[in-house]
Amino acid sequence: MSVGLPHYLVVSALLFSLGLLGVVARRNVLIIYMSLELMLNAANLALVAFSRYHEQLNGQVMVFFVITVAAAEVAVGLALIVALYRRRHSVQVGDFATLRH
Amino acid sequence: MTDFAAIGLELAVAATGLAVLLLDLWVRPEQRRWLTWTAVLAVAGIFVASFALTLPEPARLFGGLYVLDELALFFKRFFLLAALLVLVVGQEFADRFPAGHAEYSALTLFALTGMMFAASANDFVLLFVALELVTITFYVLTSFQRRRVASLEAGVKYLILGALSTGFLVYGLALIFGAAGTMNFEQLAASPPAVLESRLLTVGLLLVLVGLAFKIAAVPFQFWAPDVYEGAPLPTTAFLAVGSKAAGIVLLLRVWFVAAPALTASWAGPLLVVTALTLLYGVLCAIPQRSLKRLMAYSSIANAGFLLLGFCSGSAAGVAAVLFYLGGYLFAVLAIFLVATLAWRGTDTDAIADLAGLGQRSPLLAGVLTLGLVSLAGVPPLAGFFGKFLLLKSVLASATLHPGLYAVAAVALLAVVISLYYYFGVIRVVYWGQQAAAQQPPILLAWPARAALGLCVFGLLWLGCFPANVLNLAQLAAQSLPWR
Amino acid sequence: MNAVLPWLVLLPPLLAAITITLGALKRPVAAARLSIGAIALSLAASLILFARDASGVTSFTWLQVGGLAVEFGLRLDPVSLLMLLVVTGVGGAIHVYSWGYLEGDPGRPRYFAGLSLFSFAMLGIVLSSNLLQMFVFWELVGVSSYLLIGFWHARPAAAEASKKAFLTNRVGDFGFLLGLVLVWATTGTLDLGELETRLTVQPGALGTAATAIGLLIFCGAVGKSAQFPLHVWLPDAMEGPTPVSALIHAATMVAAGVYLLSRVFFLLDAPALTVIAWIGGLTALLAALMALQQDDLKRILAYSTLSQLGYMVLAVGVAGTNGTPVAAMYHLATHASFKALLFLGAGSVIHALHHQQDIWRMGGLARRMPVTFLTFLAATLALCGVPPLSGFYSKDVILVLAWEHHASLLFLLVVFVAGLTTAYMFRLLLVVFAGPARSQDPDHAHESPPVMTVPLLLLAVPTVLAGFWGIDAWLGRAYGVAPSPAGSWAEHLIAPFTHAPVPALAGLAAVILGGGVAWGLYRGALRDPLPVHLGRLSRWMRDRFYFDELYDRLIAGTQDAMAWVADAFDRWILAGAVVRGLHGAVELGGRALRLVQTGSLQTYALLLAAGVVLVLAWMLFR
Amino acid sequence: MANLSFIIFCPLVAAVLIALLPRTFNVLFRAVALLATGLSLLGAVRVFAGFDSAATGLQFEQHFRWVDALGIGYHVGVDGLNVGLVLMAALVAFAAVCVSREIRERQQFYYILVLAMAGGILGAFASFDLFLFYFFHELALVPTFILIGVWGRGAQRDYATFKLTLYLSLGALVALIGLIALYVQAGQTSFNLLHLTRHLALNPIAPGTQSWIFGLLLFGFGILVSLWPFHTWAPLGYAAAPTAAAMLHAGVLKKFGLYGLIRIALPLLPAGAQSWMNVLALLCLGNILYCGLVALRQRDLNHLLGNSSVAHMGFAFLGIASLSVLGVTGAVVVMVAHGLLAALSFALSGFLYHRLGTLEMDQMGGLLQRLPFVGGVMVMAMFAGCGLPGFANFPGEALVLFGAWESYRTITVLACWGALVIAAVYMLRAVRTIWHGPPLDRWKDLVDAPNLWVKLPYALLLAGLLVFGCFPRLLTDPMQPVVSQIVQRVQGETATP
Repeated sequence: MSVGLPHYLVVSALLFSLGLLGVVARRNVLIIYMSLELMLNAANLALVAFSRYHEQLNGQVMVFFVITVAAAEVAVGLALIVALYRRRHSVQVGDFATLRH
Repeated sequence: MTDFAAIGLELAVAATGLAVLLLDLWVRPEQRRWLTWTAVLAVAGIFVASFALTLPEPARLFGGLYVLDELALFFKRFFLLAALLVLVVGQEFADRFPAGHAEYSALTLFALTGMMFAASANDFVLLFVALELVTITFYVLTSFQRRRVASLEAGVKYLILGALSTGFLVYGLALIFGAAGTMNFEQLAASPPAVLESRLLTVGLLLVLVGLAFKIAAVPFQFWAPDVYEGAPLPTTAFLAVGSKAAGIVLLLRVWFVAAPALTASWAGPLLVVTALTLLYGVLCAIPQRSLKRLMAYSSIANAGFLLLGFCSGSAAGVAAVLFYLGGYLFAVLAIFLVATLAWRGTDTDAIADLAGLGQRSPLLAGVLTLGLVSLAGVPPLAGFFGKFLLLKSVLASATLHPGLYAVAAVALLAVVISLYYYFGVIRVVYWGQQAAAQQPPILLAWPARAALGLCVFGLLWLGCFPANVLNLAQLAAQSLPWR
Repeated sequence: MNAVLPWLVLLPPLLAAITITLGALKRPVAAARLSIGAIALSLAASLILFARDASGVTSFTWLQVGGLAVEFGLRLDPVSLLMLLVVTGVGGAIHVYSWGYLEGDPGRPRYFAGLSLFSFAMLGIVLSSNLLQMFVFWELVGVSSYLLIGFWHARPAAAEASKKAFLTNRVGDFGFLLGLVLVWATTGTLDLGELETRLTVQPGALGTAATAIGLLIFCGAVGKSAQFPLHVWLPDAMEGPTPVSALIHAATMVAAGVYLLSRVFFLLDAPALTVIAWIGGLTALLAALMALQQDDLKRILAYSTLSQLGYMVLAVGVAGTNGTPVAAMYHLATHASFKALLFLGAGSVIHALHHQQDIWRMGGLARRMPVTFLTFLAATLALCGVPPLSGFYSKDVILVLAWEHHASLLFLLVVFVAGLTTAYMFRLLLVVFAGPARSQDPDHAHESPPVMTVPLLLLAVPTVLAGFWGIDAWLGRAYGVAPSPAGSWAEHLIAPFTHAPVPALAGLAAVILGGGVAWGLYRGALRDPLPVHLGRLSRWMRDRFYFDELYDRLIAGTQDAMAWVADAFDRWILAGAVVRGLHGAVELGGRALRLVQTGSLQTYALLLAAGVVLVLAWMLFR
Repeated sequence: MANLSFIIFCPLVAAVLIALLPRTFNVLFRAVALLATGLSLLGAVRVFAGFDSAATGLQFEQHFRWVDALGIGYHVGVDGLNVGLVLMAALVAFAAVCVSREIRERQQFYYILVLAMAGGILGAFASFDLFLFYFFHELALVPTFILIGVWGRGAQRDYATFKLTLYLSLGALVALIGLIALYVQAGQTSFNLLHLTRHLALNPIAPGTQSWIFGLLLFGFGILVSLWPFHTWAPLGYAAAPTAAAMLHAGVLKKFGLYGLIRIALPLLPAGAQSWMNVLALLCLGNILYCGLVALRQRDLNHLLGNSSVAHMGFAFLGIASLSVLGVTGAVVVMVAHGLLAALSFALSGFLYHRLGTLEMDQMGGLLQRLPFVGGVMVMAMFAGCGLPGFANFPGEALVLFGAWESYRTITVLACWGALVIAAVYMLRAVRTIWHGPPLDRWKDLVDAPNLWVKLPYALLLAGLLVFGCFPRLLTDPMQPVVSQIVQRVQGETATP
């Protein structure tokens, strides 16, 4: 049987859920950050699949936008995490809880 | 009107931002203040220019990606005004920044550009790009005080949760594109009924709304707001409360009323519940707060609830009420943050108790703070009251059609009364709070700060006492949405 | 000329009161001159009116709202003319007397202002043509008596007495006002003249509410004239200066109640009249018994006034629906003069003994104060009803009424009370003026100055001669009763015995019997012998049958208890539980919700994801 | 000078003027405040005198466009109903400023707030536009909060000021929702009262909606006027408030709710009024009896006066509940009379507090010797409080009793007992403990009101009470046309006498 749209969607959904699970379950900020990128890529996969299904290029173009934005986000995010590490010498999420109630 | 002439305003703002960055290289450190004032003057110039733009009828540009109509113009002027005041607050706050004063102004301007693009979004792509430009700039603005752990911690929290909500948003986009085959709002609205009923589109749209709800901090996506507002430096918190929230609102307006009016009409019930919960959560949590920034965070959540009231009524009057309310909200919040910055100059506190005795120290600041708080509380003769009055009127007007709105009006009433309690709690501290420290020296105000205070007070009183012309502008903007 | 005169009677005392309060609060002489001048002016005007036998109403609309039209009018007819003379005459004497009595007292301007205000209010009641207007002056009389009784407000006893007087009057006024409302509700008008014509045309106009209206208006009279249930305030009102007691509690204020009854006589139907008669009788009996065992000179006179008022109210009640209140008014007129004389005499005695009021510390004053003694003796004889004097004729008319309307039980009561009256008056006379000096106070007593004795003599004239002035004939004209043929004064002297021998003789017998008993018991007595004979009854009479304590526990007690409950409810439940409860709940809600913000990034991400799932699930499977 | 806008904006402009003056000119602030309120008082007297009671419709009318999009306009005018109220408000405002002599610290801010309140009150009573009516009333909310907070008295000051502000804002908001619902039901064309009356006369709202809108207005205005279950804020607030705030609040602001009920709720929602009147009659009985009994137990003078003012409001409510020409006229007379009375008694209690430092009645005694003038005026005020004829309260209460007899017999009897006996008991007990009795040596060096200037406010208020007491037709005649028209609308053409 040929690989159709639903297959891609299932893979994309799985990727998305894995990413979400990673963000919620892991304690290390960097791992969380990677799971976030995973979720974005899941969306990219879905976009490409739909673009092929509709024979339109909009989806593909959208993927470029998503990738550039993800790159910008990663740049800023890592800089921030490094700055925080230099101040708190830890990347464990549990330690950043001074702001509460 | 060619494509590029239309985005002239955004280009000008981006150019100013870049100019500020470049000029910073040649300017001596003590003259850095003049750099910010030039940025302020530039933004003011662009604000005035925006009134020169007359639109016979809405222009759709960049292949339907970007729309320039009265609603967009209203929000662009709103954002320009907000950025103008935030720049002044930023300059007054500059002594507490370790370095990079010019960078702060530049980043504010870039965020402003993102918001102005968001105001004209007519396509999910532009929605995503504009939203991300604003959000990523705010990651940096939030963690600008590198020496303060709280600022960094707030930055990281905002980063992770912001990215998570962006993940949901993008996935929603993909599903919408999958279901409807188009990214454009108007084309989506015009797509055949089979598409509109499909569950894929519903899920996609919901995920986009989750992203936007996160942006305006509505329940159940408001957990980030208190910590980020408290951690971020004062000007950033101000800009978050006003600029970022308004950007969320204008995108929500576009999606709710332009992208899928048929679908959202049936979602009035859940919207009522979300509005009521947002109102109650924001108002109740604010009562025991000791820190002004955290109090303003919960107050901004409550105000998100009030803004959603306009959506609940689902009428042109409701949208006009939302726009007018935002105007009053802008002047009130920025007045409060400006006074807080000036009052706490030199100390790194944000506790309300430290405002004690402001009434004696500087009656002007105390007066402006009181006006701001009273306007937020919604007491005449200030802007907040007329905003809430318009919202209540629109809700009660459409309540005759579906009675659920009476319940939400009652919740709004309770929210106003409870909000009065904590806003007046701050006034209490200012005027008859026990003066802990020794008699501090009276505060000296530079002329720009005085001018900004004057602008805020003028805004509050003018919108409160003579609301006619701004109301007309708001109603004109509301008409540009496609009402059946 | 006729239209201005009534205002000339009414307004001078008011103007005097206002000018004193505004201007002369520091100048006693000016205040006294103003006040006495005002009452003299009123006296002159009323004499002219009396001579002219003027009648008619002059008025202007005071209130005109919806169905209620209230005229502020002055009405003149024989009854009101007589009362004008009584009020201004006796009042004038007392104004002059007060100047002497209050020598050296710093508060005299305030006293004279109060006196003028009282005169204005009393004249207002006499002249008013409208029930609501009468209620207005009713209350003004109440407040001016409050000011006068509480003249020495530094003394706690006087302050309490004035408060008690005003509050008891207010309870009576409560009934009076309700009566007014009922009259207006059933007939639509409050004007006396209109009411009278309407009721003579069709007697059933008041319908079922007639008895209720009668009794409610009677409540006003009970309050003001200190009749049975509301009599507790009069004895305590003796705390005020003696001229005040004389003016207010003998001549005018207490008589207002009887005047009111005679004014609204046409309203009263049979059942109301019987109730009025019995209340009057009961008050007369009770007061006489209490008077027998009092030791304070002024309190004895106070109870005697109460008893005589009981007589008058009884006279109104016994007259019956087709009768006339002439008997009551006649007794009122004569009583005003001799009771005022008794009070002023007592005042002169007290003044001479430097404010000593206990009769068992006096004695043998006849020799030292001849004028006071003689006038006091004449007034006592008139009060007891000894023939040639005025009291005999007016009391006899009441006896005749009771006898002819064969209210046999009431007749016996009246005769018995006449005996009692003679008993306690002779007890007073013997202990104060005759017998040995019971303490060293009387030794340096001497006759009062002329400014006090002249009024005594002036008042003695009507006390002795009023019987022959044909006051009852004069009054009869107001009620359409043909005057009987005027015989010589000799026939008039024995007229009562010839017309109705039985009541006249019974009265005379009671007087002689009472006098004998008093003579036996009190001639030369050093201590009061009665407690020995009567034991517990004497103690009851001395403590005024414990009505004060009863009222304290009954009315004041329940009201304070209800107040305590209301206050507790208000403080703990309404303001406490409800308001503070709500406030606490909201505050608690805030504190609890706040804890949801745990601050850890982990929970936030989890909550956000959970939120998304919740929203999706709810929206999809709605 | 006799135009209404001048009367309203005199205090407001003066407030702005004072704000601009430097912080040290204390005497100047007081002078400007006195001048402003004096001028508006003169204007109010001119309006009252110039009012022609024969002419129907509005007089001294002024109409400007404000927010046309919603049909909101600045429309002020005077007819029989509010001509007395405007005069009373101006008189109380002037007296309040006169009495503020005892305020020593932060005078500039004090006078700004008091003048803002005064302007708001005058505006509220003169406006004929629902929005303007609400807008002016709310001007007084924040000043009251700050006045009680900064210059208030007693330990419970904070709690009292918050309770008062929250209660009033809750009441005002509930009333606002009622007003907006009214506007919506009337086709969202305009907020102008005359327009609404004409419009609703032609096509009335469905009785069902009328009753819940009237319910909202009743309980909204009820809270503002301390209707029975919502009255706990009044005594507490007045006991903690400085003299001027207590005078303006107890005397004038309390009448806003009643005026709103008579002016807006009755004519525009006749069916609604009919359905709620029995409830109102019962609640106002609570006011009269319950609060009268509570007043019996009070030891603090201001608590006593606060409770007694709540009890008096019961009478005004009873007048409205009777829905008769007599009742409603009586209610308005009670409003004017009680305004003057409450202002006078709170001014005097303020004088006492300033001299004695306490208002605990047990610690006072025999003060009449030391303070003859203030004592005399206070005794007169207390007698006016228990409805003595000669003072304006008596005609008001008599009219209400006559009016209410038709529809609520037992309630009228109980109200009469409450007014005549209970009021007399607690007033005379107060007089007995404070003024009569042996003078305590603790207060031997008290000084009475020294000169005419100090005595002026008390004399003015007392004169007002006496004039309206002796000549009630000054108030009742102008009212007749308006009140009979309102009652006719409510009764549906069968006006009871």
